[in-house]
Amino acid sequence: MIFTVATFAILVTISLGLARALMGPTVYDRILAVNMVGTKTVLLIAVFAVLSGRTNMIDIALTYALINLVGVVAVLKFVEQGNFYTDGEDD
Amino acid sequence: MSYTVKHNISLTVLLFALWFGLSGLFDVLMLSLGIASTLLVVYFSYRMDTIDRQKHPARLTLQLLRFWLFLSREVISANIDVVRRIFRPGKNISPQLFQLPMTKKTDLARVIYANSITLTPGTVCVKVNRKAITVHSLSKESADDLRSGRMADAVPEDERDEET
Amino acid sequence: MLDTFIDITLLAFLTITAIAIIKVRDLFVVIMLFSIFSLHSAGLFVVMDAADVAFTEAAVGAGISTVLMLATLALTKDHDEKRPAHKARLPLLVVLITGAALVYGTYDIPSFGDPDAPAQAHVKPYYIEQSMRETGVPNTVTAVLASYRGYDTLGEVTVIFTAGIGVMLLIGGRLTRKRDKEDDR
Amino acid sequence: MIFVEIISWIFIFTGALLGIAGGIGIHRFPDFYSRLHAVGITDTMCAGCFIIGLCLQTGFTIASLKLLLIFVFLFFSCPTATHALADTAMLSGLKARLDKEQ
Repeated sequence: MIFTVATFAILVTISLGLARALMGPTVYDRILAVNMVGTKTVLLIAVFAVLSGRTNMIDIALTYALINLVGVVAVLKFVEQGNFYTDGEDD
Repeated sequence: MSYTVKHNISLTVLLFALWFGLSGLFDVLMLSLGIASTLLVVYFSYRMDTIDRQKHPARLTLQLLRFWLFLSREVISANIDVVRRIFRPGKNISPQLFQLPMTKKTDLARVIYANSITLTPGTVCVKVNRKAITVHSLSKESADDLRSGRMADAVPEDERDEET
Repeated sequence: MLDTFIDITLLAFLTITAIAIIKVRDLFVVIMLFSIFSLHSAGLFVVMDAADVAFTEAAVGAGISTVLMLATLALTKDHDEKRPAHKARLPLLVVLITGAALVYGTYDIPSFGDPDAPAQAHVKPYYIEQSMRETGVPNTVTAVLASYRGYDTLGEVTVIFTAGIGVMLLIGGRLTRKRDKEDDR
Repeated sequence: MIFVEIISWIFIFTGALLGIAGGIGIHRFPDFYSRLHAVGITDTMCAGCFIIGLCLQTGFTIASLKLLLIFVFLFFSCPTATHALADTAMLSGLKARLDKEQ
């Protein structure tokens, strides 16, 4: 029961984030939304794993949380190099 | 016993504990494979020279625990504040962009300070260097709270580490 | 019931994301949307109980390939996709026909989790019963991949390794040369 | 046991509400920099409440250890990502919409 509520809430949040990712208006809004969707997906997988009793599935959420870190480091590296993104607003 | 040796040992123990916590396997073959991979990773990190570069903040453990308690309280109250601002109708935010003096002397303390500012919703560290931190805050109240220096005082710092 | 609901919602998200990927011209945004796409797929695989595929999708799809595409973007100058000069009518037709054929093909596939399906009938009971005793690996899929089909997997890994070395020689060489030039200045 | 169950329900429910609040926040706030704060909610307390609630559900097992590890990783990577994003946006010259009466 509570898991249904939790799953539903996470899906609603993901859809709100997805809407922001599609609407923009700036590139940074989109990246922000993607970040949020990423965190929420980790939580969704964790909730689903505990809900269905297949706790092995938590490993996937863990992997993604770690990969997230790698992704952040990659983004940071490009920020440091300065050739990552230099325009202001798009659309 | 030199600093490097001590550090290698603590890294080995930590990595093996992590491996064991993630796998939870007891049989001999798997345990020996786990030990082998742990040692391999320690050897690699030794070869890659990462061990000496980063100081292990072991001396700060107790202070860090106290700081985490402080930080979680801050995070919770900041969360409640931001949620209130989201649902308050009309003009609900007064965004500010301001500079804070950097009072920390070591890299580690600077990182902890900037990260805790970002971690509390309502304030985001936009730029950080040796002299100052530029912060964007959602409201005047949280900006004033940061200016009062409560957060800066709470961040633990080991003065014995060399200044950078 | 809840599974079906999550499936449908995630599939809807996938469709929306895919359409957005086609529409958006900014390549950086496209990469970000690709990573969302991979994440939703990983979620779908989890719901369908395919842990190993979900693992690969989360690590390779959302992680490594995003990083690689970002790296490619950093090496190139143009961050905007150019509008195609002509409408792609013929490719669309080919894609539609292929898609229709694939959908038609699904009617012959046994339904999800059907115990009488050929895939469940032949070697699978043997693997499920014997793999733990014969190989000592707790996960049956891993046992099949790394033990029963060990040589096959070794071949695959060799191919990927070779490809990786090739890419590193091509791109890595360029990166070092660029850095050397900056040092000279 | 029912006591633990109820506490974990409260935590998960709070997390769910906070998640939706953050989701609404990124649509209600007017510019990029203020939206960062709304995402901050979903990254910190929402994730924290969910993880604590799930840990109470699984009890003291390897699963709860893994959940706590997820929490730790998120706690370190999220602020770093937020800061990197804000820094890049500022570098690229994206202006923040500030309060006029300061």
